Amino acid sequence: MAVFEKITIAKAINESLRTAMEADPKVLVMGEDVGKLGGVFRVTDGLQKDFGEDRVIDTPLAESGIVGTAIGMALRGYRPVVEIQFDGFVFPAYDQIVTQLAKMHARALGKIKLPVVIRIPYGGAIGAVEHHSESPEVLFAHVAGLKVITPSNSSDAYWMLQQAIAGDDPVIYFEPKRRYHDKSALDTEALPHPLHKARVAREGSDLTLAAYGPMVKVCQDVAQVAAEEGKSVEIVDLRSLSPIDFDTLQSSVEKTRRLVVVHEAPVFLGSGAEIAARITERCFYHLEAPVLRVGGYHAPYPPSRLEDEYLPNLDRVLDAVDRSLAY
Amino acid sequence: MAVFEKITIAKAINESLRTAMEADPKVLVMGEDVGKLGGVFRVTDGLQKDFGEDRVIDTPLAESGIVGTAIGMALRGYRPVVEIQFDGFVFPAYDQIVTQLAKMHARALGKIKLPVVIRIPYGGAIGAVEHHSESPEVLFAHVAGLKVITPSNSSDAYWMLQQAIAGDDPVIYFEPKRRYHDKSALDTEALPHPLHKARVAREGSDLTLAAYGPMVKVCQDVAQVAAEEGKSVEIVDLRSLSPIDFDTLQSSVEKTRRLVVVHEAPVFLGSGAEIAARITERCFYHLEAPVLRVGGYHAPYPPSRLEDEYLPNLDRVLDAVDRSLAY
Amino acid sequence: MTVDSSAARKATRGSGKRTTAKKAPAKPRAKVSAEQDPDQFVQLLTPEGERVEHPEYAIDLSADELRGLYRDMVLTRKFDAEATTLQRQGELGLWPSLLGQEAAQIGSGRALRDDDYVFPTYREHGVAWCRGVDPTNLLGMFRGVNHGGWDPNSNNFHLYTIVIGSQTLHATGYAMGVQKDGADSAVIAYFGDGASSQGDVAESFTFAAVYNAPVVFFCQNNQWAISEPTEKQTRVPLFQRARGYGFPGVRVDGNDVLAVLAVTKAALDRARTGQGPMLVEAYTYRMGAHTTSDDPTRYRGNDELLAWEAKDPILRLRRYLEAEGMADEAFFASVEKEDEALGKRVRDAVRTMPNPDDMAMFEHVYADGHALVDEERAQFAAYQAAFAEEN
Amino acid sequence: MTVDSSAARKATRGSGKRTTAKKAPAKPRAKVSAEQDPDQFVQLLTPEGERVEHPEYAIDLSADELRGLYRDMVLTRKFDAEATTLQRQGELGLWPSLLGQEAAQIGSGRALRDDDYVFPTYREHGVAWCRGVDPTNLLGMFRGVNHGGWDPNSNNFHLYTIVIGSQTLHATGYAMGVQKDGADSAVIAYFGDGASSQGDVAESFTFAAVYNAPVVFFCQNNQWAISEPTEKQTRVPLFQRARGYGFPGVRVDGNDVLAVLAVTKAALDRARTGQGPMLVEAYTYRMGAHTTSDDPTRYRGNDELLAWEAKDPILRLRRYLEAEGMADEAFFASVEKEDEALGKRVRDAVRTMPNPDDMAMFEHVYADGHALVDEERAQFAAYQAAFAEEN
Ligand SMILES: Cc1ncc(C[n+]2csc(CCOP(=O)(O)OP(=O)(O)O)c2C)c(N)n1
Ligand SMILES: Cc1ncc(C[n+]2csc(CCOP(=O)(O)OP(=O)(O)O)c2C)c(N)n1
Ligand SMILES: [Mg+2]
Ligand SMILES: [Mg+2]
Repeated sequence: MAVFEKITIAKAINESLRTAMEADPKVLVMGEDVGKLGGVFRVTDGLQKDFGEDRVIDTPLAESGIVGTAIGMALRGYRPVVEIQFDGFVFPAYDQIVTQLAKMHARALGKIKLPVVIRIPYGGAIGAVEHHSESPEVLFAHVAGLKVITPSNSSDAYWMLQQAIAGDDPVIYFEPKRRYHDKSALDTEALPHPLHKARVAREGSDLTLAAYGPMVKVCQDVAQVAAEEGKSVEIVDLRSLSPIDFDTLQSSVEKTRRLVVVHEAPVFLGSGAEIAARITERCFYHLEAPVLRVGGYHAPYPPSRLEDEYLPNLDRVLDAVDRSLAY
Repeated sequence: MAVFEKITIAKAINESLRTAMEADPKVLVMGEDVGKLGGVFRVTDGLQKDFGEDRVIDTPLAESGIVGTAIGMALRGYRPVVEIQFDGFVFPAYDQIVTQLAKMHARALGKIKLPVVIRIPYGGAIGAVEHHSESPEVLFAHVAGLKVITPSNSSDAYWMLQQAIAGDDPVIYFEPKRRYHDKSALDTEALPHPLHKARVAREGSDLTLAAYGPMVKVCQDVAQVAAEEGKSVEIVDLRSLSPIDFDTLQSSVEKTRRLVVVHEAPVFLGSGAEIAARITERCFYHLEAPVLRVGGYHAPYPPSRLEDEYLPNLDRVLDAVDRSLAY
Repeated sequence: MTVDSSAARKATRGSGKRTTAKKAPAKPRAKVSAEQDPDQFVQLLTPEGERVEHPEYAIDLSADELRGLYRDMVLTRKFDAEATTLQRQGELGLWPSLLGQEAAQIGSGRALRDDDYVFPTYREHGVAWCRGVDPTNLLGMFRGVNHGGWDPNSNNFHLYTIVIGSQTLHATGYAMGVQKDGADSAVIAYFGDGASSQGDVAESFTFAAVYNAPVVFFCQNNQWAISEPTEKQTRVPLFQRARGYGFPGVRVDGNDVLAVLAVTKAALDRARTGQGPMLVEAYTYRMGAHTTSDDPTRYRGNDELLAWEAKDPILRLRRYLEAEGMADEAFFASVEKEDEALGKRVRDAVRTMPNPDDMAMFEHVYADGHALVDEERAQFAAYQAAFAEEN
Repeated sequence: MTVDSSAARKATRGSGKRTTAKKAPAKPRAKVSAEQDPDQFVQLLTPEGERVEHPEYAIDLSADELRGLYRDMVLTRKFDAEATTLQRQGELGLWPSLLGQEAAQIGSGRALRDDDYVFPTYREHGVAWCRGVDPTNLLGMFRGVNHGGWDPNSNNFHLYTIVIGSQTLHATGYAMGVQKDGADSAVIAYFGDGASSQGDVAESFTFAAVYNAPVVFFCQNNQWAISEPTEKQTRVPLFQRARGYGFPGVRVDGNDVLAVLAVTKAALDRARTGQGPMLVEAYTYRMGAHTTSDDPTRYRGNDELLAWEAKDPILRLRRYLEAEGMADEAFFASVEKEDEALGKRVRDAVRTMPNPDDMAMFEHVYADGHALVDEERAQFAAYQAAFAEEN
């Protein structure tokens, strides 16, 4: 237990894994290169040294195998925390995740539980080659039986992982890899925010920006600039993408009457679509403008020299804010 | 070339495959049990007998292998039409579809083409066991590089498959399996409707119902009942889910001012979400009511004795129509 | 030999509770079926019901145990036939028959200890029987009232898995857990000849080998994957697949309950004594359609069927029991009576099986709840209520 | 022997265009490296540069051809080193070095005919060189200006594939197409020791075997998959994997360009003469980091590196050329000069490589167009225009 004034997200996740492993011998970490190397992002750094090869497992290079065996271990009473090396490499495991992990609890009429957490570093802006910068979150959020969460800061990174590991449901935990080295505060003794509740990250009155993971920071910058221009922007950090906390969003929009949703994932069928649909239904008579969305394009994630254009950034979000306010 | 007054959707697809194979020796059919058996739904019936084992290929039981080798054959100049036996069994191939098939044309800056069609019987209401009744269309529509289409009648079944095979892009062709034996007209000499254009299946003035595949028939029944109650319902058969023809939808909604989207897939992050978001943006000042959605629930597709409750049916859609009209 | 021979010898005397070795059967003969390379096809009982010896795999069962195996196979077949009939009558939506595979399933099922864990496909009705799963429990998913629903931990028998091959990874992971626990239980993963092509099965071989997990891969090669013959999956015998992953594979006469029992026990004991995974290929035949939805006349002839009928697993054990005087008319009559009783019990159970409540589709989606499910459940309830009022 | 011997003998005299057999090299010796079971490790040139004979695989190259192989390896290494440097200088985002694997790549690359087709991973810079792909073309994706972008059909060299194992299925499908065309070309699929665990690779073995497709699976076992040693992927030598799928596998000294050439040629000729797939495991070593992002000191010691340095693929060929008097100072000097020129050309090419146009991200998403892409492209253009105006 400790209070960190500044800790990176990567280190907060490491701390969270360590805490969970200390607390419960059934918690395992598994994935490619998670052992000696400590993962390609060093998120599992030192864990194998301290907990041994039996609990921090370097696996064969086979994602379906990793998730499939994690399911088996969960059936035996373990609580595996699986690392997928990069967003673009989760797809070989997709069948196990969708047809087995997500559905097995229901298939068994609740008689077995699948406490498996799948950690996936996701998102772009790290100058990487193909498959290393994607945001596939809706491909999991659409699937019943999975919970999908993503932190935007170190405290959430720590706590949401604690909660995910402690829970009895399969959780896809998306880590905003471009923010791994961003530092913020963490109090490991504080009372955590409920796992699936959104958080108003900044209060405002003219417009709501909804974002999650790596885009929360962008929205904070937007709000700052907008404030300088005299526009009061509220930010809702969604934190959970399945379920989405529509109540918090609704309260915010009932106040601001305008909503812009921001994510790196392609706009088409992105989380913003669901939010727009549902908030429009819930706030039909409150909205002064249609819910606008800023996100990736309907194109493969581009070569890194183009990613600044592909990703929502300060200007593009500000543009959407202006368009919304223009209604 | 022929005019069929009544032909089942299954037979229309069979005719379409046959026509394509006759016209182009590069067209291949491959999948599990597509040969002697003619597929579990008999859609490929007789093709192996007439075109040989070299062109109608019974594959090993491995969906990733089927799609992966189809990609290789496409690279060699073939035009494979792949059959996935049931919706729930496409996931082992998901990695090949998402990371390879969808992206390879862009990866090569257009220098190679991937004319692969993947046929997937989808949807419920056939009283089947698990994995045989799902509607995973948005998991493909969200992915850039794929086109996603689905016919609702025999003419579309024939023509859309012709167009998909003739095109140079990967196409996911969802077949409404519960309608396989429904009969309607087919003129194989007519000029086909453009592949990605929606079709106004019924004109109306009070409300638009947007649907596709198996739900078009349900909407037709709804419109019938509504008409008896004095409500004029327009039906837009979307036909294409990537891209979606928003222009046709917009025109319809500008006229009717109300929209209800119906699909079997879960509502949460379903196609209806994107349609609601985009039509609300396009028709913000026209809509008298929020876009409503009727679809599956956020739960695994239930055991068949519950599927009537899970699936949108006449009553549930009528209920949504009434709710929309009540605004 | 296809399997490490000292290990196999050591392992022959397993500790399976139900079929503990007792005394040698009479007149073992050295004759082996000519169909297969004898080194690659373990057989202890010929189709004619003659006991033969195998250099690596021995078995030693009492008359009581042999009668028990006979009874298991007969009742399993009965249950299966009853289910097929119930499907015809519209009481079930589908039924995948195990007809012809009774020896493969009873032999392997009876090799298990209670603490072992089974990961079946959708056809392991005979194994379920051995585990003590009430056969009527298997029918729910085929009637459409649930997707499985028995408690896997009650009998260490996992739910049926329909997505081909997936369960082999679950079995391997479970075995890794057993290993971590320091337990000496073993795990068995069932799969078919068709499944052998799935990447998941290959990955399970890799994981099992690398971690030396106590798992037995039990492949029922019933010659067909729906309409596709085994040649569409492999061009060499499937048991050979294992060697390339670094563990032994063996082919056993899958219609010989004694051989299957002996080989499976050896494999399980190998696993539980830290010697790692093993692949058992039970060479058998799917006598019926793939499922009640299938029409095998479209893709296979009758000759094949007739040839395999001559190798019937039940018939050969009966011949042996009779020849050895280990079972009399009274015994066969008592099994027949049980048979009828089972049939009736199954029929009654199915016909009185309650439909699930509409709201059940919202249950168990999550263990810890989910706001969207709650919202949709409430909406559905309100809709149902309003609808009920209206009508 | 690990490979059908008559087939191998027949196949030894391949028809690769660049390295047609001519005359026997001097002083073949029977000595074989002690490190491996000689039957399982084909070697024709020892680390000390001595020619040895192998009972199944012979090779017969002219001095000119041998010098050619030397030059190929040196220039490939140079290109690779240059790219590593460019990455350090920030000109590339990432570089996966092939250092140490030059013989595996040049040997196999030079075994190919022009009409053969290659499916590489992301590390096959030496094979690309053999195919005549301009090395600077390989840099675009690592600079972030494209995801590949060369025309695969210009040199029958497919794009680099990053998702581990996927390309083995593409290769198999392509080979099935070659077979349908009645062509006698062969296809080669490169993959790593880590990749051997992926289900896709197993499925490609199954498809290739069942259809007898003309594809050679070329596994560069460089001992590591990022930080994981090969033991995390398999507990037996990888070449043995093939047998269980019904085709031969052979392990070759991957640091011996002659042995790799001989074995790959045999495998390719097997494929093109209708004898089906074969697995070649080139036993080699990744001398550098996994990529420039990796820090191998975290997971492996220096001893290993030193041991492998002694087996350097270039050094041993140089020793042989020198000992046999097949190359003189002038030759080595000329290669060095070419080396420098290549280095400069690569540096210049990278530094002048234009950034893609912003709009490029909307290009080639579809071959036949897509309304949504059109709409987003137009919106983006309008936004850019407005933004430009504003600023
Ligand atoms: C991933 C997947 N693909 C396809 C199917 C459809 N399917 C059900 S059973 C079957 C054949 C299985 O053959 P095999 O493994 O030999 O087992 P058997 O049915 O003979 O017992 C197929 C293709 C499926 N259930 N799962
Ligand atoms: C499906 C997938 N999972 C993970 C990765 C990340 N990754 C890139 S290279 C690599 C190791 C590959 O090892 P190996 O196959 O031996 O090839 P090598 O890099 O040694 O040439 C990994 C895990 C990937 N690219 N694709
Ligand atoms: Mg079978
Ligand atoms: Mg490697």
